[in-house]
Amino acid sequence: MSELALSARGLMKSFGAVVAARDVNIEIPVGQRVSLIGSNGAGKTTFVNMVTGYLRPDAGTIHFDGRDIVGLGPRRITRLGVARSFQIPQLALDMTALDNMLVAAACAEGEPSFWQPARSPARRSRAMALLERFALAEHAQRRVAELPGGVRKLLDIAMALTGRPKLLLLDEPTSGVSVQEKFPMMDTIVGALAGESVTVLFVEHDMEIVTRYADRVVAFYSGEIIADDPPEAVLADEQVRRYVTGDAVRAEA
Amino acid sequence: MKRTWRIPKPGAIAIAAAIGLAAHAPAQAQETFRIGVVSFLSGQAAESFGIPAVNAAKLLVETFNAGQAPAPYDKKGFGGMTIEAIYVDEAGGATKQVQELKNLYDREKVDAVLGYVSSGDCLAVAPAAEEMKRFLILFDCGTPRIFEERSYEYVFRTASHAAMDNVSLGRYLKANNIPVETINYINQDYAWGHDSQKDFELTMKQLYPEAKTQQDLRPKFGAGQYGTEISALLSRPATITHSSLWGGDLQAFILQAAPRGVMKRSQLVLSAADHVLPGLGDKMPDGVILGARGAYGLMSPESPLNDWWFSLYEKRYDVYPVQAAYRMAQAMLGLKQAAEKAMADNGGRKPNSEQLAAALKGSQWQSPGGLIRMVNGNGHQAIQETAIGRTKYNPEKKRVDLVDIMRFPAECVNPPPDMKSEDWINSGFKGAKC
Amino acid sequence: MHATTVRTVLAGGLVVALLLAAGLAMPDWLLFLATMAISHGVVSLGVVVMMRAGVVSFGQGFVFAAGGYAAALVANQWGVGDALLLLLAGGVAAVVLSLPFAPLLARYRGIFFAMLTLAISMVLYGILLKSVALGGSDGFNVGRPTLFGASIDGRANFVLYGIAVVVVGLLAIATRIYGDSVRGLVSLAIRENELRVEYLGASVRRAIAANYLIAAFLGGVGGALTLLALGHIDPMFSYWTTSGEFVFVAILAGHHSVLAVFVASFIVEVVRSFSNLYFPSTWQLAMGVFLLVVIRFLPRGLGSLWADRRPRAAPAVEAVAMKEAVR
Amino acid sequence: MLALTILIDGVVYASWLFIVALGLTLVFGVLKILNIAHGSFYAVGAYATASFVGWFGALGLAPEWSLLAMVLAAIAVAALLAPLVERGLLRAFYGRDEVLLVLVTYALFLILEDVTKLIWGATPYYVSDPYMLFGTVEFGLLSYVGYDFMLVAMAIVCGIGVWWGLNRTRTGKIVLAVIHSDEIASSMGVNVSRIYRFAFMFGIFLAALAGALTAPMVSVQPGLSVGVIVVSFAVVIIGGLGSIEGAAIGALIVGLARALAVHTWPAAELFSIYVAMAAVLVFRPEGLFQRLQARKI
Repeated sequence: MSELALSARGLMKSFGAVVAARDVNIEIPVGQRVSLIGSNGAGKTTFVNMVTGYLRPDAGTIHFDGRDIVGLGPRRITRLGVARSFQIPQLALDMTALDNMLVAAACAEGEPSFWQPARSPARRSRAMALLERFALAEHAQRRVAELPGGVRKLLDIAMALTGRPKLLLLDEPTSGVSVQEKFPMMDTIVGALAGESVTVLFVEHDMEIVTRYADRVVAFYSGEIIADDPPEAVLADEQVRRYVTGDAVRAEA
Repeated sequence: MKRTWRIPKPGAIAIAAAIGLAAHAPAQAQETFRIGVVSFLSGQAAESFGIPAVNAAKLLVETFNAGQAPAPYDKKGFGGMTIEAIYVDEAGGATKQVQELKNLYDREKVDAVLGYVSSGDCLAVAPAAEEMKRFLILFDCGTPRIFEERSYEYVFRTASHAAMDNVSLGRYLKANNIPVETINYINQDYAWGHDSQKDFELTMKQLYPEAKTQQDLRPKFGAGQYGTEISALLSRPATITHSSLWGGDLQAFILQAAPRGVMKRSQLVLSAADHVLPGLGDKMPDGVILGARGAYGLMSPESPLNDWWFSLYEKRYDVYPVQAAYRMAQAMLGLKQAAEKAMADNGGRKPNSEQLAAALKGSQWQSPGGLIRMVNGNGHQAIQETAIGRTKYNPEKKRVDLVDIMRFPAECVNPPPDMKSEDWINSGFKGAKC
Repeated sequence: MHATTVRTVLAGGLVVALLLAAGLAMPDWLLFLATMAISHGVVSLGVVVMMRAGVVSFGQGFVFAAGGYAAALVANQWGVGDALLLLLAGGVAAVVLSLPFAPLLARYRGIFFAMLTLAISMVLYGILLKSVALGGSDGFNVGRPTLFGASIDGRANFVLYGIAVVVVGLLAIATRIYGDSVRGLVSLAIRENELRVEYLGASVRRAIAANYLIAAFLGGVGGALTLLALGHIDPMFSYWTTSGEFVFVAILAGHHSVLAVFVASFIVEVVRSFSNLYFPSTWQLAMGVFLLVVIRFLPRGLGSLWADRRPRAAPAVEAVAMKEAVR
Repeated sequence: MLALTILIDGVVYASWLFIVALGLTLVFGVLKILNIAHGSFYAVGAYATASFVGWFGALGLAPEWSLLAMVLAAIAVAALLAPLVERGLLRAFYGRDEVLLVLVTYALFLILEDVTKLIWGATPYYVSDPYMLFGTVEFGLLSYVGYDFMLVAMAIVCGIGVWWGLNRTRTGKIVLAVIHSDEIASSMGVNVSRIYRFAFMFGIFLAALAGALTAPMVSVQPGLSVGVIVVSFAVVIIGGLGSIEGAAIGALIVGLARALAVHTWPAAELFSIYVAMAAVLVFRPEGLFQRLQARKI
């Protein structure tokens, strides 16, 4: 078995009475593209938040690159090579798309320089290149506040990718995107990722997306993993049908 | 303020101002004498000092220009020159005051500036005027430091500094052989309060070596609420309670202290309090010993000049003049005499700052509050007589009278020219003539 | 050196040269007013540096006073007369005094940052008020500085103005370079979306602490400069109304242009000075109305008139929503 | 004995502080405005009281009536000024940055400083008759003025009244909803701007009432407002902005801290407030009673 990008063991997390993670165990080899599914409140985003250091698990370990990252904050974890996108894109609304990308590049520098110009031609072209990979070049000079939701989602992911992460977590990349847009959008994302040797973990409700883009699917139900196999197998799974997809579809509708 | 409607256009103000000064600056070179008068028109010190002083100035400018002041001050304006006054608010801190002072001299082309109640402002503006070699009269501020720390050519103070106030208080107690075993203090927590407390404590060390200090309370300036301090004063009553509170703070303190019997349990002595009497009226308990920072208001000496001033001011503002008004008056009279003397020496032409300074230096003149003599600070710091009295409410006149008034000649309560006030007090008032 | 940097330096140098030339033609009162505008403006520039990262200090009086008193003491106690040394002393002292607070304050945002900075400045105010050795509330005076060992008497007003223009000019250029820098951009992003910045791997607290210290240096120099021009210092330097005026100028200028800060500062000095003289008993009213008019009709500050190319800010709702997400 | 004195003095001062701070914290809770001009409304309240008590006196009414005069004065100030300021000025700035709004109210403070001077002039007003209405209370060496304890009562009444109004009345519940989140509230069909108007007017009423209750203990004259601003800020910051119980605790902390300082170490009185404030903020960044919003991403 190839080396692991991420391995979580015995993760526990509960908010008061609500259990968001009960003994979660996952091992993700480098380069795999894994989809996390499950109805709302099943524990997908909680898992993402624990991996990215937003939440601290009550118990259990999370190893990234063979290093235990439990207790590290988002910043430290990001610096180790874990990047994420957000369900609600987290952008600088009052800046242009290009500036957002430049911000991402600036932050990626760790101790940013006090005098090197942030908008130097070199940086701009690097940022533009990435924007083009996400088909965002035309929006480069527009203020984010004026951009449509789908474009914001892509920008959000493009920024996450700027730091050349080893592991990328996408929180519902297609949520709030129209049915016609979602496949082109996923194609754009996958296309953009093609070049990188990055392990991808994406939370998704839409089973068509999952079957088409995931190598492997992990199904959550009330904080527990109820299935962890290739898409077909998982979607065929009895429990999954009962607890996830069925509900999920209705929940989405 | 009829002009307030113009305010929404600050740009317009600036322009109008610019035009205005372009228009008048050169014109009145000869026939008018421009003075800048600076005092508090807003903030805590406005009611008690700033506005009475400015009122006095306005009244005197009118009277002088009309030539209606009694001899020897009966020449029109200053030796024939019409007086033109500009009034500036002293509120806003020393930085602003230095800036405004420079504006007055350079932009408004005033020939002299009179003003400043706050010691901090005085310390700040004095060096500025000196450096600009322009004539400046400090009319009120208290700190002795001004002429004790350095000497000036162009800066004068036409009133005694604050040491006099507390020395005379102590002497009053001694002269009326009022026994003092213990002393409570309540003074504002800033330089005025600190200095007054120190001066009085040192004075008492000389006059009542065995008196002990009990409470030394330091409410912050503008506190307004004195309940806690009053409890502290009551829980350890002393034979006397000394305070240099003034204005709103003093009024609030008295309003809150009287009902709780502070004045019954302890003899209250106030170093600068006459200005609150007209307002407080019957709310001021009888028997409080207080000074006015000079022989002012109800303690002013009998003289035709004083009768004229007292009634002139009372008629105009239907309240009798108190310390700030008197101090402004003695400054204006001193300036008038100096200006006219300098003018004469200058062949009837308008004197410059040097000539004004030369004329005022070491001079003396009669004022409503008595004879003012510029003998200290190398002829730049005035000394004057002062008086202390006791409050007694007068139901017929519906006002607080001052009784048992005792006068102290200038040399009795002011340090000699060659001594710093603090050393003088510690030396047991060396060379004091009482 | 990078092209933008070169452009900034040249533009800045040009402005400095023009101001120096203009100074030769100014009457003394205007020279002094301008010197004050510059020495106060550089403090507000510090506020702007913090504003770019979304926090506003209502306590810049703290560093202003720290710098002023430090310079004053160095001058009086150690007999150091050289203006430039005194300015440096002021800036350094302010930074040193701010150092312990930087990590603490970096944890706070919005109104709490403002109020905590205010509390710090007021405590200093209290200490100064009580320190008899420093003249208490009356403060104390400092003689004229020298320049490179030479006395400046005679042309004092112009020389001090010149020093202000050159020194502050350099600081302004440096600030502008910082604003355009990688870190400067991170600051701007923090103002917009703190959370994302952390998730992109940059430290928000370190950025805010750094800005606070930069502002401290600027404020310290401003305080020292004011002292030199004034020759006097007192605790009012640290009073909350003083701090309030620095914030006012910063808001008036907006965070899009460094030059705007000094334009704003100058306008305020002029308005204050004239309204004070022409409406002696209603100048506060004049200032208040002026303030409101500016905030109302120049929401993004003077700088937005020329430096800010972008359309209006995002609707408030969105901004609020983002703030929520950030919490 | 000393401890008891400190307690009484502290509580009396705290009651005064609480009445001053209550309106401030309420206005912040609802409109998210830290109102520097609160001090000015306090001053205007005091001036209005001076006028009202004067008129009542002119009508030959007994001093007892002056208490009514105070309340009427406060109501008048709120009824006249609040709509003017809220509709005419603040509304234009809603949704803008908190700190910017502080500056707006600072401008308002400057303006009101001069306006009060233009209306009432600079000569002091005295309305001390009410101060003696409740006689004095002998207490060992000390004697207190009954009015002080009336203040304590007023503070309790105001506190409980506001608390009851918020938690037990329909309008109050709506106000609480707006305090929690004006967006959600408006999405639920609440007329937020009406609530704003109402809350602001009530806040001004409390400020003016505080001024009215203080007027008898002081001489009403320029500069009254500045004194209360910073101190009442300290109180609400300590208590947690927008929290009633916080304002109460904050007032007690500041009041007792000050009383302790005055009785045991007078020189430290000046610092007591800021030290208390800084100390609280260091350990409770959001103040004692501030609920931290849940982070959501």
